[in-house]
Amino acid sequence: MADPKGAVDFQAALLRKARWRPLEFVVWVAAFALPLLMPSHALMVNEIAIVALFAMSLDLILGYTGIVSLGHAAFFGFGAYAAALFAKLVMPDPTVGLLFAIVVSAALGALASVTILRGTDLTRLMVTLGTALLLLELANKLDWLTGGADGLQGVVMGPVLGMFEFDLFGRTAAWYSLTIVLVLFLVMRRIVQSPFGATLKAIRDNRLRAMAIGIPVASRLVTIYTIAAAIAGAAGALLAQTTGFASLDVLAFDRSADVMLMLVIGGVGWLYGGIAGAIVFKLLQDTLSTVTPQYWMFWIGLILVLLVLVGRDRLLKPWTWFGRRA
Amino acid sequence: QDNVFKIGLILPMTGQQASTGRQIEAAAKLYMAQNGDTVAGKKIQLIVKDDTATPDVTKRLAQELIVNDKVNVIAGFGVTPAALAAAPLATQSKTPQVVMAAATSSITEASPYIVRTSFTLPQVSVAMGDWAPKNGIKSVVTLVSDYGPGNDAEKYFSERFALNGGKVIEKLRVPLRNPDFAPFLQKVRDAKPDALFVFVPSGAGSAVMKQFLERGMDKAGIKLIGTGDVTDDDQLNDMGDGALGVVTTHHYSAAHPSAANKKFVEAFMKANKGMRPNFMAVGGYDGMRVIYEALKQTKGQGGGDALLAAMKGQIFESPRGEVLIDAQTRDIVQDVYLRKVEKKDGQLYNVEFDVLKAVKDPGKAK
Amino acid sequence: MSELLKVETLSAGYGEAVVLHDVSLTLGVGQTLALLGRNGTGKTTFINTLAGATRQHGGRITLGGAALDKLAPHQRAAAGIGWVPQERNIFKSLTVHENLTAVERPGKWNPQRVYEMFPRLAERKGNLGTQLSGGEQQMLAVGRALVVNPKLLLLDEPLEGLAPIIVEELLRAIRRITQDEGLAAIIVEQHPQAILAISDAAVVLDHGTVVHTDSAAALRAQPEVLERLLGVAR
Amino acid sequence: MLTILFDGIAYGMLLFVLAVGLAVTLGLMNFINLAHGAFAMAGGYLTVFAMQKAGLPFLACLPLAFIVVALLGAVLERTLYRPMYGKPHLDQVLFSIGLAFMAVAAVDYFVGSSQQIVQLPEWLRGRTEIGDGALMLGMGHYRLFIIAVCAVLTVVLQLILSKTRFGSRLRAAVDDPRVAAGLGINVNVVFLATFAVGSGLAGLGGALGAEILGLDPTFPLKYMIYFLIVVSVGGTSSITGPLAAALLLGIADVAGKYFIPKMGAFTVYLLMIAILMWRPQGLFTRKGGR
Amino acid sequence: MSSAETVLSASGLVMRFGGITATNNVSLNLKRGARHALIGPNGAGKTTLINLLTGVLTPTEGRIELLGEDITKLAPHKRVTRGMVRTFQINQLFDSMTPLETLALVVSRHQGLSAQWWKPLGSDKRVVERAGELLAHFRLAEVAEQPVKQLAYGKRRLLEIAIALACEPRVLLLDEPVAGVPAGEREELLQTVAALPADVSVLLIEHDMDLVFSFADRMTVLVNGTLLTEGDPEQIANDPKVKEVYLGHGAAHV
Ligand SMILES: Nc1ncnc2c1ncn2[C@@H]1O[C@H](COP(=O)(O)OP(=O)(O)OP(=O)(O)O)[C@@H](O)[C@H]1O
Ligand SMILES: Nc1ncnc2c1ncn2[C@@H]1O[C@H](COP(=O)(O)OP(=O)(O)OP(=O)(O)O)[C@@H](O)[C@H]1O
Ligand SMILES: [Mg+2]
Ligand SMILES: [Mg+2]
Repeated sequence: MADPKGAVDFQAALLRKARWRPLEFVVWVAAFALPLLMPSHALMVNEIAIVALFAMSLDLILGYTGIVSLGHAAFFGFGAYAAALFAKLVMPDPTVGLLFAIVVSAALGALASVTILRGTDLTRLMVTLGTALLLLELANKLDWLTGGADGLQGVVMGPVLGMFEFDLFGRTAAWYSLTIVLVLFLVMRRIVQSPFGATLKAIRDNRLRAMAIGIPVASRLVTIYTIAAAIAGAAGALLAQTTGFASLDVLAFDRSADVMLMLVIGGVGWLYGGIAGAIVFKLLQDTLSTVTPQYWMFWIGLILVLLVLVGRDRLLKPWTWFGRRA
Repeated sequence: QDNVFKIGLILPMTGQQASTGRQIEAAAKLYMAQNGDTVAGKKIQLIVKDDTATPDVTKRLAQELIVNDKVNVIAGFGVTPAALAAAPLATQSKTPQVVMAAATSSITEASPYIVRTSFTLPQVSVAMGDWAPKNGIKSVVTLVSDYGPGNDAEKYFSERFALNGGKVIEKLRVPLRNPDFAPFLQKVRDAKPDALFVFVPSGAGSAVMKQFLERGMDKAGIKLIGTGDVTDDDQLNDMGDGALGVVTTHHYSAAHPSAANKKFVEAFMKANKGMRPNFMAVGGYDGMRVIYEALKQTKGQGGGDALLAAMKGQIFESPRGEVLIDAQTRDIVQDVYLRKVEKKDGQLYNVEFDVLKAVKDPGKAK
Repeated sequence: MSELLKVETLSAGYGEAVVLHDVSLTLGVGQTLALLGRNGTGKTTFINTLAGATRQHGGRITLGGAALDKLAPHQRAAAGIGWVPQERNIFKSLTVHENLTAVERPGKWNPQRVYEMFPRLAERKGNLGTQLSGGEQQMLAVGRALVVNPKLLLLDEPLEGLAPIIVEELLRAIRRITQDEGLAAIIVEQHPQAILAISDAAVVLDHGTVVHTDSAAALRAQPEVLERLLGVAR
Repeated sequence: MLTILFDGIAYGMLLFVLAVGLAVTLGLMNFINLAHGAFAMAGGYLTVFAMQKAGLPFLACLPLAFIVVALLGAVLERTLYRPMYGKPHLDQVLFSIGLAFMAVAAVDYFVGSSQQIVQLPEWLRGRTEIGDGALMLGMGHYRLFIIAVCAVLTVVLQLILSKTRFGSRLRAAVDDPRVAAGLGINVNVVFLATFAVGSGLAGLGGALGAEILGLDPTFPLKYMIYFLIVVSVGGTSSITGPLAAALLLGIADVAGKYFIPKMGAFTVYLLMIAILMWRPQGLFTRKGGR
Repeated sequence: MSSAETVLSASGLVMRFGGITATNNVSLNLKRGARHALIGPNGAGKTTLINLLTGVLTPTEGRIELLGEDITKLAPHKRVTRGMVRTFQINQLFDSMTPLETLALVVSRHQGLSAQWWKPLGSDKRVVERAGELLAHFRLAEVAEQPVKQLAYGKRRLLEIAIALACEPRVLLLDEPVAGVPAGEREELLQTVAALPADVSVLLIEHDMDLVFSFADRMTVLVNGTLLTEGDPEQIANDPKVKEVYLGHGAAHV
């Protein structure tokens, strides 16, 4: 490349990543078509959409900002309880409930963000985990409000926008969740491609240098942690609204661990990684637990091990399987 | 297709509650093996699903079973939240829901389509609250796991015990995942009650028992009493001789002296490499029976409502003794036994020495 | 003067990329070789290949008559290679003292002698590797290679970031060590004049091959050759 | 009073033996091995079977658990773990949790999901009581035994790490394996030995702990959090750190549950978060470490 | 030059690490437009001083003023927004980004756009133009779209400096900027720095005396954490104390 590049080329190069690819349209159209094409799997579509959103919210902090968390379920669960309680005690409209859940989860996220500002990966892992476990204990103790270990029952959801009732087939649920997921996905996509998103990657790559070019590291961390919490809360709210209840395990450790597995399987630092991971993990779990209800864990474990041995970045790119090894 | 009758069995097959799922699945299969898989001209098909005791999974599985597999009955349900999660679906789709394990009193009120074949904690705790004061136990400390069933046990035992003139000195709740009971037991020891009343989920029973002995509490004159979960048949043999003499109340013991039970226990152990059936198994076994009988009565005709109607009011001889499905509450009415751990042929058993006849769930009384 | 190191038709590289082609050279006991060349011509690759840290594609290396190429890196250290990597690579969770004792082998050099040579390090004995200044890390890297008690010292840009006075001292020390204790050394440097002054022989690399071999004194006297080969006369 | 302190110490010591192997692999080798609990479980089951099936005495089972699990660890290290060292932490998490899942399901398949129970020999049962009133000290014999074993272990480990060069060679190998090898450290052997000892300690911990913590196939997942708490609070750079952390947590947990039973599990989590907020590197770090 | 105002002043700075006093009562004034060099033996505390000035470390004692305002307690990133920028002795780069992205980020940060989240990075024309200029200037244009971690050392070093200049500093602190850069390119690089606008003040740490003497119009010598002397290059080159502790007998030119 002998001739020097002009600003126009550079601008094109920078904007290239922000463009929509044809495949992306296909993915979303297919997602929305699924409940029609395969009505019997609408429930699965709903569940996958929800965990995909949850995984993407984790990606904002893990993949883009480099903050490990084993307690992301804290926000998922908080959103779920918030939405369920809102429907039960205030009003049954799902969209208002969703907004409410998002706001309170964001508030919790802002509060909890003080815990992740300092320390090593291990410290953050444990502090986030501890926060989630505390919340779990709290929900258990406040049984007059949350129903304790029996779960919060008697949540009746109104129709979406006053028009679409949640049906037994789960189609309304699937479309409702998919719509919310799409909207939030668009927001997240904007965020990670913006200058703001670039500062997050800078913090992930080299915190010292990020500070030395004038990025307010702490306030960026608080902001993104709050956003991630809000979106995790939205995912939790969707689960509570489409299933009509909330129980302690929305806050449980397993949920935090599962979402981390999904995200890592799908690939971090890539929003579609959360989606891909959610699809792969959920389908695997569902198929395996149907085939062998007692021992599916073994096969999931084996797949995880193989996945790492083969190289997880290659798993989702089959064309590299037979190429030469580095 | 029309000639198939499908039962969706949702159980925790992995995780903490796995043994519940294992026992129930084995019992259900045993019932089918003994009674054939064709009833009223219909072929019975059992679809087992693992919900890992996570209620939102339970709910999705139930919904898929109802909508996609078009099952006629959903059954199983290892823990209370799981049973409750599926309840609205049962109502909405008019599918009978047979609860074979979960034991919180309020479950049957969650849907008019729920029928229970296990037991309720109030049922068995109240029996202890009656027996203890009559047998020299005047003061008690309760120790329960901090979740629905534990709270039920604590509440109903204490109330009845106090009503009968006993004194509950202290009520302790331990976290569900509790690795070490030492501090709680030390507290009990320092409180010096006549007895310690325990409810913990069956896996933790042996830990409580051992630490109870290790702390020398029996020598300090404190008796151990509780619901039958503590001396679960599944575990009892491994607990060692320290368990001898522990008195519990429960609705089923593998040592229940009846011909029906003998047959059940033998067949069960033969089919499962010597695994002893426990109260979970009998819940599953009777649950299958309730479904079979209902199908027979309706002659394979009619939908969920007909089946449900046929389930209500069933009276039959279960391995645990005579039972009735109360037509009003759809909950089980059964005998509750007082048992003491004894050694028979080198094995430990809960040997029944007294019985309260036809106990209704006291949770429904109010 | 007996022969210590013999490198024949060596080629090496990273993965598929071959960086060094056909490099041959020899070095006698107690001799110092200056290895010169522009940026990215393969000097570090050569040093690392001798140390066993880079994959060798072909050729032969013998040290004191014994084949080196078949040995694992840790066995090469035992066979007499002492390595100062270009990026210093101080063990960051070890103290200065532990950095030395962790790799120490019996011989004339021990931590005490290193401290005598670099008093600065003695003062920082208990500090962690990462708490040292840039120059202190450089001193430690040299000391760490010495306590391995090698026959051949590989120094990859050892003067980078050192104060002029320390540079002088270190150069003198290297000269002394090689001459008095019969240690051989290969030194890679950006400043040819300084290093040629204390070397016996010089080799210039370009694009992974040897383009010039000469005695150090001769090369030093020909600034125009240096200018042509390296783009600098200094 | 004193009894509570005693129980807390015993519980803490037990946590320490279980977690110390993880402290070594995580802290010294910088490898996240979430399958650590599976090694402990292996030690536990080994003991149960050796006692039940082979009739070995309990005391003989402890060294056996250590040795067999250490060998198992060594074999796994050579075959599966070694390629993982250089990989990112996320890969290590995925890989080791996968192994833990497999272990859980495999034990479930071969042994069944019920609780296994260790029958202690007579001399380890019962307890001794000294004094009375508020100062009464009741010591369960088994807990006393645990404290003794752990104390010996701690001293031995500490001696190995401080009096030999092994500790610093290991850390050097972790910091920069390429340069460490180039300077004469046999990185493979150092890692192999460390991993085997770490696994062996887990096996021993499992054998000792089965009595108190219970033993079923979910063991590796159930206690993983506790191990991680000990290691993170203790800091990852020494043996004494995790020991102090384990003791602190053990005593706090037991005392918390005794005096304020209503707080239940809150005590430990709150304590952990408070400590980590105050000292993000854990209680004990290498002097001056950044 | 002597009448120019002081833009950065440190007075009585002390920094202790446990028992080690790395900076001992150091005072330093940097004038507007100065080309000031900071030299001293290894471990003298030069890097530590820069860390104190930029806020990476908080001084045990002492006071720092930037453009007349006390910044002793100011957060590091805020010092950057006020115009004080540094480079690092060891490269500190964003490894997963490309040089283009890196510079675009730094420039948009400088233009106050870094909190913008609704437009993609690079949608602003001014940002792209400035980034392009910097890339061309530092001969990074050919590698502009390769990930930083794949670049050769020399290019990485150039990027390190380019980042600092992209912040358009009023006070620039350079910690051994040419370390690892081939001899031939060193002068060129420093010329870029010397060619900065006349009102930008530069503080340079460097052990290559040829460069230092050709660059600096004023020099400060640190030894063992204390200030040994300060003066113009000629004074320093002929100062016997400086020769003894730092320059050695090869005099000013190695
Ligand atoms: N890890 C690596 N992977 C691939 N290529 C590499 C790697 N390290 C170096 N190279 C390439 O090998 C060539 C030789 O590099 P080497 O580091 O040996 O040069 P050098 O002469 O030591 O340069 P310098 O003076 O900058 O230290 C360069 O072109 C470089 O890009
Ligand atoms: N975090 C720390 N803990 C303890 N001592 C430290 C720490 N950081 C630096 N030091 C010590 O402070 C002194 C000054 O270090 P500094 O890095 O400022 O030196 P320098 O002048 O930049 O040297 P060089 O020219 O070698 O880079 C050194 O002796 C170093 O060991
Ligand atoms: Mg090099
Ligand atoms: Mg420095």
